[in-house]
Amino acid sequence: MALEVDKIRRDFPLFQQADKEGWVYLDSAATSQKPRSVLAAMNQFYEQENANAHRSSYALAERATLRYEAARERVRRFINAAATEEIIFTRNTTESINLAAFGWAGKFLRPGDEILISEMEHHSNLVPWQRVCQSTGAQLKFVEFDEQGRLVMKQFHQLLGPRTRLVAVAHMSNSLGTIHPMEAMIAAAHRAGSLVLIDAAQSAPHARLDVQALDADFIAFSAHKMLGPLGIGVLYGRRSLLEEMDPLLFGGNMIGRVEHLKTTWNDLPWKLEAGTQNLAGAVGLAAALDYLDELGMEAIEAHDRMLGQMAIQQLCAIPGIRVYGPPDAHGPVVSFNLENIHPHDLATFLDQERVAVRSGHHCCQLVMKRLRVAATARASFYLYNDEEDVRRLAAALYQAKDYFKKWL
Amino acid sequence: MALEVDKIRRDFPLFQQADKEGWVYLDSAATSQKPRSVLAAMNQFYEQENANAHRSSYALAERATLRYEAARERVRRFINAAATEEIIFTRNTTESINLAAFGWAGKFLRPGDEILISEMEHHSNLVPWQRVCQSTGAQLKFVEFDEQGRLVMKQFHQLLGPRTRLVAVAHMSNSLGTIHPMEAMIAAAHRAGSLVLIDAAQSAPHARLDVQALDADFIAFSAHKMLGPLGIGVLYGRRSLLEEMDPLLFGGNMIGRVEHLKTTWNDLPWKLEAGTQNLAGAVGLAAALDYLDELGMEAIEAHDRMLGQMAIQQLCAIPGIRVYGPPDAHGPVVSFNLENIHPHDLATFLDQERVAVRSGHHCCQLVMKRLRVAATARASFYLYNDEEDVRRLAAALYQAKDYFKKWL
Amino acid sequence: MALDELYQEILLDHYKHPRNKGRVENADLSVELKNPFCGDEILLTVRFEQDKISDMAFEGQGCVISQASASLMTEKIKGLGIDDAKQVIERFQRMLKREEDEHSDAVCSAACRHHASDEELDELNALQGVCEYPSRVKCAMLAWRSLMQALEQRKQTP
Amino acid sequence: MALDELYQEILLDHYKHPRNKGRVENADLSVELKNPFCGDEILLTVRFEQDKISDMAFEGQGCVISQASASLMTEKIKGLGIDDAKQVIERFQRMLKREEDEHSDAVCSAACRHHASDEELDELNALQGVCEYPSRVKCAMLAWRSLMQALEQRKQTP
Ligand SMILES: Cc1ncc(COP(=O)(O)O)c(C=O)c1O
Ligand SMILES: Cc1ncc(COP(=O)(O)O)c(C=O)c1O
Repeated sequence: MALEVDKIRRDFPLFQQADKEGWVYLDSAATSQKPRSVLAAMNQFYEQENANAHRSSYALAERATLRYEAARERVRRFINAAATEEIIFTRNTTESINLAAFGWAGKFLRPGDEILISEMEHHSNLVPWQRVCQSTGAQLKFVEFDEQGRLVMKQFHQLLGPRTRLVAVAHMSNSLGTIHPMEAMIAAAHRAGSLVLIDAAQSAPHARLDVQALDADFIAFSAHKMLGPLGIGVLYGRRSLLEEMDPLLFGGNMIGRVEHLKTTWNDLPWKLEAGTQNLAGAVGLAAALDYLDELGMEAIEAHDRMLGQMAIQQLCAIPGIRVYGPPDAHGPVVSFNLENIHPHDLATFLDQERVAVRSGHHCCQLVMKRLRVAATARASFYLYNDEEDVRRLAAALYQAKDYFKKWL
Repeated sequence: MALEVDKIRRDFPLFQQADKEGWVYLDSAATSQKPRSVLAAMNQFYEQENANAHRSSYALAERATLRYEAARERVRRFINAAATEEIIFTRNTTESINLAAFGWAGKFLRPGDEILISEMEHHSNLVPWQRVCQSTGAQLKFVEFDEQGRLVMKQFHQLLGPRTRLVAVAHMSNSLGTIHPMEAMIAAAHRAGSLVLIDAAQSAPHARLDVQALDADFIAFSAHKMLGPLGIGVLYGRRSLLEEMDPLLFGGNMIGRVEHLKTTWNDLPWKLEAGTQNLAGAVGLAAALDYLDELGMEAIEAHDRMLGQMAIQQLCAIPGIRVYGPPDAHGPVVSFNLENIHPHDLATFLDQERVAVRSGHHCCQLVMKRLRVAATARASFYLYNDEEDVRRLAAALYQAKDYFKKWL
Repeated sequence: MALDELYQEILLDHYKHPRNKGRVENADLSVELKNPFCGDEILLTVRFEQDKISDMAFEGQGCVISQASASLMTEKIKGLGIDDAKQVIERFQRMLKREEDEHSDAVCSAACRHHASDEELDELNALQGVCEYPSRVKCAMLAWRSLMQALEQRKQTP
Repeated sequence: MALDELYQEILLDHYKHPRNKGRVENADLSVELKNPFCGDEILLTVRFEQDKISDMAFEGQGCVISQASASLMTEKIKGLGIDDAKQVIERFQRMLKREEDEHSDAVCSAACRHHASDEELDELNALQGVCEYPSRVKCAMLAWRSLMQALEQRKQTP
């Protein structure tokens, strides 16, 4: 059941703009475009159902509350969580990880405890742990990656010990596209008595996420990378962990009983959601999940992976182009460089050819350091991209080589 | 220059719904409705300009970045801040206050220091300070309010001392509608060597906010209460304070140089904004400010205050209705109760009469305790309400009295 | 929905003349709960005799729905065995729960689907109308949540 | 805008043959800066003679824009008095800044309004095209920000 990309593109208003004729968007790993149904769902909310949730009992507010809680149930169903209370709405993956870091690790970790992450993590899955380690006295350990961009699993198993309290890793790397052997890592971590947080920012858009099958303890992802709106993300947590952890933000609806000098918390999930929430964002996310399920996550995964593979092949065939990351176990995110040309210059050239790629460190300075480059160019693919887009990228790279010849 | 409410209402899609014929929305203090121009601005962003900001250099991403930063400049202009870097985008007022609480007070306060707030604060301007006091050893002090719902200014001046490091108060109370004498309080606090945070969640929608004239140090407000979208709020801070404070959330774009175990921060304002931001939300907020400025904040203030005054008068005239809060210095937020009838029951009745008011503790349990009630009903007015709405409320209250007679 | 469907005569009766209001003497357990939505509180006291709830009473103020629900509950539950009481709780919860559809939109736009009355629940059926008002469901459930906590505590400290 | 307007021949020349690349001996000050957008770094070394910038040099790698901008900057600034240098910095900043309109929409949809070339800036005018690319402005400014910091530091520790 291959995806009908032409048909899909018609669902995305951005691709229908006159000035987007022949334009190739290859930066979905930064943020995806949004289908009409997602915008329509948010508009419908604002135009017909807008009120503050959980605070009033007139009919409109009841409906707003229902819509918000129905979106939470929609997310639960999408990731197959055991209970709706295990779905916490946040702003984005970054906030989700910070919530787990300060609410759980910050509360329970002690000097001598260890947190194990990888050198391939996005800053959002690195800097919060640095801070938690500073405040708790826990130690941050790093799994390195090999020349092909794979985590060194032997080192992972060596570092995993009785002091490891938490393993926090991305499911798919946003800089190198590597897909890590999540199931094996989770099983090993659990055997060692450690919890696991998965940064699913890059994987959730591309593959079915079944939190019960995965058996992860915390999972973080953003709506905006999976067809949903900006300003809404999710932290999934095992209920017992969410129960025992502290909130990160305080005020509004997250309280139980408030006295002058102390306060008790509301029940889950509200305990972890402070202040007026992004109801329209949650409704938009639910619509995005509807859209994804309509196409089928299995079909999306196959499609995206095929494009990634194709891109790797075509780019590797261009002399002077260096492609990073493993040839297999690779998602639809491809980092590369044109020899001796800075990726910013390359990206600017590609933009002139109407091919939009990202250049920079991709919030992974440790990866750049290990690759010994300042930055890379990155092309990422999604369900509205097709083989022609890959060919356009490759063709533009040949032209770039030509253009920059005199600069070498 | 009175507001033309009939014309204004036509700008709000929600009021154009068939089922909203003759419907009176009196819960703008919880969240306001959104004009078409705000929804259109967000749609335009998603349909034509959607990309991740500050991360890529292709044309679309440049435009998204510009839109986001132009929204920041729009906010600066609206509140007359000295510099654009002093505008930090957050999710809502609650997060803004938490950011100041943990980023500034949590870093700099010491045992013996004092934070001075009032008993009238929204939980969002109370619970964060409780937490900061717990972690720093500082002490939380409360200004009480009198029977009329005014802060006891004598007590305020007594409590303000050399140990007071921060005064944090709402400009306008969301439960009693009281408008506090902000200028005098800020001047006194500064004389005492204390900083001032203003919770402007309720005042920003209704009156011109000039942060330089006010001379406040931090100011927090939410877009969704002032015609803007959900999921975006603002913390204004004096540049020197923002410079010295810590971030609250870590990851993404807020970094400078990242090493394995330590990280430096980006420049302001980005240092305080972690992860992908709600760009569309910022664009929507900018459109809301355009709408407000188009009508004129002075005209809006006069209109809203007139409705508040009128409501107080009409409600006070109904036997059995008890109105809370001062008769003067009162914004368009009116709390009341019908003798011996629980406000939930009252609100449900009013809802049947197509008058939407809120009932509950309004996130002010300390206020309810002092008033010795479990909850109140609350009507709040905004630029799309008119005198007829006030009359409808009063008429419905007479009917309610009648309906509930047999329940007494 | 007409208001009178929500505010039925039976509720009026229980609101004005609450049954089992006060505290049980020599209570084995007491539970105090707060409705976070509005701040209303309830104090439930319970006495057990072997596996039977031999006496119970409630204290507290609140809206018609919460008070009538508490009164009706005590009347229904008093004298029941613990297992039977649990059954009633479950039935009551089921009655107040909106039936959730596969599609989130449908859940929200569709009015509450009335379930057939549950004969077992007798007078408690008078609270059926509450399921139209999710926030009021919290009021109706307040006393019942206290009861559930009481049964939970009893299990832990037999 | 055509790419050649951005990548002008002059920049090519400075990129391929950077002037003042390396380190100044006996530098009074050195500033290391990182472009947070891409991670590119620059090391600027400066020697002062009274109120004059008598020598300066830069080290580091980066894109065409950042390297050419650094090279052009050293050429322009070297030998200037501090006050004159500050003037050049200001002029350069002004050139790269998009003119902001009253209305936010206009700012964004309108293309960058080209300012008249600034004759004082000589060859630096070649960087004008960068103002179309706000993220690349950061590249063009990297060396200049180091210079500003150097002047700032000099003021504080004379
Ligand atoms: C005075 C006051 N402060 C803070 C808040 C919290 O605002 P938000 O829920 O948007 O964070 C509100 C509104 O709920 C308020 O009225
Ligand atoms: C692997 C990974 N983790 C975390 C993030 C942060 O996501 P967000 O910016 O939505 O918080 C991203 C994307 O930027 C990512 O790719």
